[in-house]
Amino acid sequence: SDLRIGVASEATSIDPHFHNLGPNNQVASQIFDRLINQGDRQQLQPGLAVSWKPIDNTTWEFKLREGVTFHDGSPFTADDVLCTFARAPEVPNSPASFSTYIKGKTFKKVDDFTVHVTTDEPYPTMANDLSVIPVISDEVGCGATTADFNDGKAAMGTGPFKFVEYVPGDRIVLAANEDYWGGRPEWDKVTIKPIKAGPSRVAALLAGDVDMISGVPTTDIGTLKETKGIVLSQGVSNRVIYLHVDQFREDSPFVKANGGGDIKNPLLDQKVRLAISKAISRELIRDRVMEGLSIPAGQLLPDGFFGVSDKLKPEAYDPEGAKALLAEAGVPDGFELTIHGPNDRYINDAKIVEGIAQMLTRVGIKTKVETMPRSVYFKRASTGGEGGLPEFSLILVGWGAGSGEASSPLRSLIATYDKEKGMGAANRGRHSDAKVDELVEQALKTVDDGKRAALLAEATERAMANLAIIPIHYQVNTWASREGIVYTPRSDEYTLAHYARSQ
Amino acid sequence: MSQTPPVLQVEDLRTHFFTRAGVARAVDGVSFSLGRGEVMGLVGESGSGKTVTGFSLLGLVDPPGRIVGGSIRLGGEELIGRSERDWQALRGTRIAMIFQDPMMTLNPVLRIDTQMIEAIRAHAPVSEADARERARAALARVGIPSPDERLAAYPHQFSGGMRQRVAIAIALLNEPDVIVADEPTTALDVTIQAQILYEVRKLCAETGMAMIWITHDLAVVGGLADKVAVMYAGRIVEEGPVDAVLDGPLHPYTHGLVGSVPSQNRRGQKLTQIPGMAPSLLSLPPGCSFAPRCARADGACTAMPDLVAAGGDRAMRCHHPHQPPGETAVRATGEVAGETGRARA
Amino acid sequence: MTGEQPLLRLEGVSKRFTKHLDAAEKLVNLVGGRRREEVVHAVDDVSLDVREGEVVGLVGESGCGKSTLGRVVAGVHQPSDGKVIWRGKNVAGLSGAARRDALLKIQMIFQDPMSSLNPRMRVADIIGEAPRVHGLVPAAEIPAYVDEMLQRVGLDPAYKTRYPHQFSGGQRQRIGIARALAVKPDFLVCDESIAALDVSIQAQVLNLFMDLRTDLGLTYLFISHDLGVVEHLSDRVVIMYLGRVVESAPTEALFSGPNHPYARALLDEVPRIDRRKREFQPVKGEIPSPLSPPSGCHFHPRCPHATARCREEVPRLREIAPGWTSACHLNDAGA
Amino acid sequence: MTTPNTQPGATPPGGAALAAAMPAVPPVESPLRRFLTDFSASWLALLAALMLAVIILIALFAPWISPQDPYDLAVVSIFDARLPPGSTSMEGTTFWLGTDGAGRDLLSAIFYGLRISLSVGVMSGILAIIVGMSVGLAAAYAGGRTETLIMRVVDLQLSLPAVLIALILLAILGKGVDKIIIALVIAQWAYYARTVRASALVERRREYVEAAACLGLGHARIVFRHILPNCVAPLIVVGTVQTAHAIALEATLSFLGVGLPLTEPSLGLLISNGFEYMLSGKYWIAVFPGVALLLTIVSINIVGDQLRDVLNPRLQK
Amino acid sequence: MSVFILRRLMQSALVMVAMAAIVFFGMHLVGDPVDMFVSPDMDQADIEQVVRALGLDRPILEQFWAFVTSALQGDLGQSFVFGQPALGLILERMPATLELAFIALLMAIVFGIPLGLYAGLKPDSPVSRTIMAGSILGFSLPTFWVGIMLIMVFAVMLGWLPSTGRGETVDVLGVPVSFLTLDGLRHLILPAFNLALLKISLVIRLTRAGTREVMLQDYIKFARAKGLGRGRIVGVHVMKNILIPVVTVLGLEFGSLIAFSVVTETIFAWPGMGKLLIESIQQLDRPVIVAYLMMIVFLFVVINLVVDVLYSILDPRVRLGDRGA
Ligand SMILES: Nc1ncnc2c1ncn2[C@@H]1O[C@H](COP(=O)(O)OP(=O)(O)OP(=O)(O)O)[C@@H](O)[C@H]1O
Ligand SMILES: Nc1ncnc2c1ncn2[C@@H]1O[C@H](COP(=O)(O)OP(=O)(O)OP(=O)(O)O)[C@@H](O)[C@H]1O
Ligand SMILES: [Mg+2]
Ligand SMILES: [Mg+2]
Repeated sequence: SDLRIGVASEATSIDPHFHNLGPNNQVASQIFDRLINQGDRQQLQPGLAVSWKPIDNTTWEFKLREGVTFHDGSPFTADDVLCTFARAPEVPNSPASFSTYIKGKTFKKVDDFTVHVTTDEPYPTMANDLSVIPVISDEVGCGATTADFNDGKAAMGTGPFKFVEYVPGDRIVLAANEDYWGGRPEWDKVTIKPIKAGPSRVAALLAGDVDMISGVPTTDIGTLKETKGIVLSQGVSNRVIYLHVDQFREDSPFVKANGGGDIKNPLLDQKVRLAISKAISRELIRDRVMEGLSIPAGQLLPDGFFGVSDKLKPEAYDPEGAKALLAEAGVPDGFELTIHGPNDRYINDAKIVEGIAQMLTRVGIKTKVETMPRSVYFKRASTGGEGGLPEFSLILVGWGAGSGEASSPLRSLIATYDKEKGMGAANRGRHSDAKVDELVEQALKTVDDGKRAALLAEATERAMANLAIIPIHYQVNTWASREGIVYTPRSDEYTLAHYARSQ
Repeated sequence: MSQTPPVLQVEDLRTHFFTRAGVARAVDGVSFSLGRGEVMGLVGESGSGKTVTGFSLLGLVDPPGRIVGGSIRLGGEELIGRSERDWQALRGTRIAMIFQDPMMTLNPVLRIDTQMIEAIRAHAPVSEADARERARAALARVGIPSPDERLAAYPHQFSGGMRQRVAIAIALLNEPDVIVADEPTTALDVTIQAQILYEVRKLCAETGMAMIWITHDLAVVGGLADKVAVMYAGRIVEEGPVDAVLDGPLHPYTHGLVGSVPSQNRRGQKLTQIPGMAPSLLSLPPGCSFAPRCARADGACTAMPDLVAAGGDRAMRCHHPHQPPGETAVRATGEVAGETGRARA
Repeated sequence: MTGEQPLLRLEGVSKRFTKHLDAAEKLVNLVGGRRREEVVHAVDDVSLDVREGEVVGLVGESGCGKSTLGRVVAGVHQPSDGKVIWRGKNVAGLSGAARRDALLKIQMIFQDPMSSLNPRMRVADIIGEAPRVHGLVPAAEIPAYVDEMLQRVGLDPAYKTRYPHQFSGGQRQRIGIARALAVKPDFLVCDESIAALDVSIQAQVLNLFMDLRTDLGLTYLFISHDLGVVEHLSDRVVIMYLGRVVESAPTEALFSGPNHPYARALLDEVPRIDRRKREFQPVKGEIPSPLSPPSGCHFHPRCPHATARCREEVPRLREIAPGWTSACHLNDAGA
Repeated sequence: MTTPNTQPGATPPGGAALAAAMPAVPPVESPLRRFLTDFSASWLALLAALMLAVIILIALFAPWISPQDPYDLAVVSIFDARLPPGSTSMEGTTFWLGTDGAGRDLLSAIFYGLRISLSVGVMSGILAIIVGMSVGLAAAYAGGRTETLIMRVVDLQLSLPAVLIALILLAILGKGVDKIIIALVIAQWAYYARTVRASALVERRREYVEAAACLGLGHARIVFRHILPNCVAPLIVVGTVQTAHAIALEATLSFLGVGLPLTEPSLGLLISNGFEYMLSGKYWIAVFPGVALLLTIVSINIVGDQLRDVLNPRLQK
Repeated sequence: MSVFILRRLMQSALVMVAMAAIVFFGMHLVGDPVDMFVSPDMDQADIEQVVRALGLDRPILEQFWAFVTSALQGDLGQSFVFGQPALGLILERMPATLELAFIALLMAIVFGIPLGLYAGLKPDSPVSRTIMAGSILGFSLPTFWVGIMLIMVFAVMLGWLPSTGRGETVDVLGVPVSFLTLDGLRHLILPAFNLALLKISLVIRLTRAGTREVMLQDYIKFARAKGLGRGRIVGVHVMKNILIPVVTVLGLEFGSLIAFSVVTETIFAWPGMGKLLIESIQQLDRPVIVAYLMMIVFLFVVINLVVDVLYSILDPRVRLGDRGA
């Protein structure tokens, strides 16, 4: 039987290494396997590797699956793995390659089905890193250009589906891989159609033009729930929506005294940040903005992910407490603030910003809202200010942990901004806490999972206590399908045909 | 001429325009008759109803206008009250019309042959080739050189004079009994006008067509017409043979009109002028509509004068006409009449 | 004529309208195209004297350059060649106030009484604007001055708050005349000023012109294609053909026997109320395009007497009797 | 001989024979009056004009007549989000047209939206008219190469659709009322330039301009006092239609996400936001702003249409 | 004519250069494309590597110069997002857009001319008034709003037509077209109608105005005086005259159809180049935006040229060489 899927965003290429981008990875995940595949909650599962383990402090051993063939029938061996990791960081014109996950690693073929990976220092997240890189065929794939993949010549993997057709802007067609090592998938033919506008996507489902859609707009969930013949699947995402707070400037450009005069940046004070956090009713945002489709957040990843703390709970809504804290911090009458956010990036992003602004205003922080398309927003948020510093004072951002580990957000969002070390790359509030840095660095060298998880949790707790960022919620993603099809929601928000099952 | 039955007999023709501002009596009781081969000049000020009279004769009055009464008999047949289909069959075959502005009367995007052939084939089942031949002949007849090439041309490739000739040729195509020519030379240059007048006269003489030549130029009427009708505010105020009317106008309006032509006067002298201006057709004074501008008007003029015969095929509509220039002078030569006219001025 | 300085003298005045080539056309020419600039010789080497108080009639067919000449005289166009001499001074050489005065002394009366009045201005402004702008009349006296002008042309000053569209054609023409008179001109160029008027109104305006001439001693250049009007009004008649003057003669002389074949054709073939039912023998052909005028004598293709010489050589205007000039080779043959 | 003077007062004083010849002057009908009667000939146009007047009043007085200030975050509460028409808020005010996704009273949002949409349309219209008019007049009056050059630019600009121009400009400029006005002006000035030039060319050839030159009046005076006032009628017609266009264009751009920022919700943005609710049964969020936008544009267009008929001398009866 | 074409080409070349420069420099003022592409896990060194690879670290003038030199060789740069030649991306999507625009144009003619003619011939009849009122509505409705409504009514509520996407295509001369298959046609109807609505109104108004004006002309009266029937007068004399403005305007409007397809394509997920543009703007894919503009300007130049030639064929009064001065 056939499956037609309407997805929100379009893959820009069939080349799995061209662009490390959600929609591309999503398509690649269906044609290609990784050494280690990620499950619905990004748990690591054997893929083309049946087992992996560190054999010493700096070497990991991967045992490969035997008897796997590519779509053209050729057998899968260690050569394919080696050539894959050689090609992946080197794709020409790539706007974002996978080199982050590959650099510093040396791959060695031990035998046809054993590969050793060595690093200079202990490297605990080896498996996570290698779980994002699709493996291509040595013969047809490694020497191929991106264009060869797009027209299908090189689009040859070991995955559950075979490539059939790619019409840019319109559709990608896949067919079942009869010989898939994990068992023949249920769908003979899969058509993936990009339908960008939410209502259009819903309309396409209602009109029966597609069988399933991803990214159901929150606004339509109520209706779809009541529509006969439509079923919804919902699952929490690895994406946390949070506020970055300017914590490095004495005079923050978008913070003003009441009446518009200059003021020493009150956001530097932990009490003020806590007041802000208390002033925000995450439940209200969930209920009124997200149509119930968010989970109030108290840290960087939802419960159940690796390295999260079980002590952290979402800050409770407490406007009185917030006012008290403001008074304690010496700004009893509040101040003026502009909050910035994107309007085309996250689910209901602009509305969340507006809701937050309303709530802050109610505790006395007179807040203005400015939202903009992400094309403008991110540059300004990262480097738009004087001296290439972040421009804004309080911003709404989101972070999805691609590897499904707390180290990802800790390293990028919380750790002190440090170009050399590659830390704090997305730390737009420039929060800096040496202790946290130390914990994170230590964790990144700890191979033992249990110890590492504890270190990460501790770092998270410390950062949250300091309100390095103010988490708002985790997104909950919704898929809708016609009756008879169920989708197993994935926390990485991918829509994969083999996660859809007919009943 | 008055012996043969007239080709066209118009009686008490009334065409009114029902506008938002009121009823404009553009033509209000016009009567005249036209014999075979006869050329009648229809003169009058702008807005006096000349064109509307012409349109009425072809049944071409568009809303808000309507022929409200009277009779038009063409070769004895009554036209008023006919259906649009009947009119259509008549137009172009029995009665044709030429318009003032030669730049505007030909469709700019159709070739001359198209416009000519359709005029023939609208009325008779003629083959394309025959129709073309007739069109060619018609062009040749109005003095257009190398008519074969000209047939394939577009109107903009012709000068004004040539276009007017083409329009005349089209009017002639089906050899109608009557042609209504609405100021066809006013927009043309003097020398071109002379050429056209020359050809039109020749054609009328050759074919025996009757013609109504609408103009406000008395000189043209003098040169072309057999008889003349002077219109004022929708009515014919004086009618008669050309020489008689121009040399001895009876109606004060005609009198003023003739007197205001410079060449009728001695150089440098003041011209006779008709005071005031033409009245609005929407609010005509009761009685004689010329009365407000007339030096001779008195109380009697509040009653509408009838069109009365004044001898010698003449008729006029006035309570206080000028005297004809003496019983003997009526038939006098233009020279003498001219002198008397001037003396009076 | 000798000794007495003419009020206005034109010396070899030409006016050309040129359509220049643009870059693309020049480029085409470079690669062998043959694009030429289009030049219209609207007025071609015209010399003319007008004495004070004289009425000169200017006749000719459409497009022969009458209006252009009129505009050059009135200073609306600058001549491409030649001089316009006003009271002995070359207008082009004047500057500042002197130039403005010379300009104001020559005024124009236009053909179309509707389009020659600004429809958005009240009569009082139309007439009063120029005197006020130029300070000819003290600002306080402008209203009275406008009244005076209106009365002069026979209009009730009570109408001065109205707009042009509220007047009839004849009245509008009077407003146009009043506007010209308001700057106290000596010379009026009347370009077909009565052509658009109704028959019965024409006489009113013509009479007004004649009255103004006697009352104010105005000089006229009277442009018209109506020979009857020209004959009635003018002391002297100038006949133009395709930008050139072909004949210039005192009115009586010209109308009794024109010399140039074109003048003869014009005078003979035009219908006149006092000459009825004559057999027409019209000039053949139409006026050629001024873009590519015939060689030699412009009239030769239509002229019944044309010779080989007429095709090649441009005839010069020469005096055939005192005050009477004509440009025709036939005169040489006779002489 | 008695001359029946049927029109008393028609004969002006001033005993000259000429004056006696004066004909009567047609009864005075002021241009404005004539315009008004002609305009009201169509009841539809009258209705549209009335509606437009109401809309403009609403836009002008939005802050005073709106039940709520939809920008005041202290008043707006997401507690009240997406309430259907006629609901009452926590504080007890009634939302006659319901609320939007952020809890704004839709009626107030529409009033304020009208204000923004109209001011964007009108401001850009006025600026574009000023630019276009100057350029068009300059072209027509200067003539020659200057004119050719200017008109080439105008032609080229006109051959590129306004949406595209605005879209690209906004991609460059970013969001904001000022930005969108700039974009609309750049996208639309050429229409006015062409219109003004066309009518100025006609006017320039009119004899009254020649008469003005003959009277020694200066260029500036001729251009601004004589030519310009006569080019206004077509400008008004184009202006109304273009204003309607500008409003629709702004809505479209906002819909495409490049127009106004969320915090300054024009009608277009309200609809665009409501678009999300299209299938959710919360029809009012998109439909009411849509109807407001529609009424605005339609009434401007009808008025413009009638103006065209009334001001076009060729169709005048 | 050749001069005319040459003149046009020279002007167009100038515009394209100007356009390229403005857009190129303009686009560099906003945002940072790299922010749009990089994956969150990348560190600064990786990001800088991308910046270098895309050539964005070089001075802007140098980038422009590189762009111009390769543009002259027909290479308008590589898409950041797709890593393919920008021009190729656009050309790939062009047939879909052109097809949509063509069908919309066709609809405009098929619906617009008869309705406009009727309204022009009987300006005072109630039917005509209704047509005109309808056309004002069609004129005023924002395209995007109508699009949504069309989907709502015809796809969702009635289920007659598919809501989004392009249907089955077949290749004609190597170009995929969808109007030859039933499925393709069904997919085409709604977006094409959405796009056409404005133009239908425009054609109605244009035809009506033209008809009214032509009907008042002397030559129509003269044709009637020749005794021609109403059919011939309307069918030949009126039609030929109004077709001239309608065809020219429609030709030029074809360009605006392509422009407005940006909106329609976004709503109907039609895989054309308008959708590509919007997405490229959102993702700051500068090379594609610049290439799209160059392409569009070029397309418009061609369209205008064709329209002018068409105009001169239709209208015998026009001689192309004479225009432009
Ligand atoms: N379509 C119309 N609607 C209303 N009134 C009309 C219409 N056509 C003509 N008239 C009226 O009929 C009167 C006569 O017009 P007509 O065109 O016959 O005058 P004319 O004598 O031919 O004038 P001209 O010398 O200017 O051609 C005009 O005064 C005008 O008011
Ligand atoms: N501004 C101009 N630009 C180009 N050519 C012009 C211009 N003005 C006049 N011409 C040309 O100059 C020639 C003479 O024109 P002019 O108006 O002087 O003729 P005219 O004798 O007044 O004709 P008419 O009797 O029709 O008024 C015409 O061929 C005309 O086309
Ligand atoms: Mg008439
Ligand atoms: Mg002239």
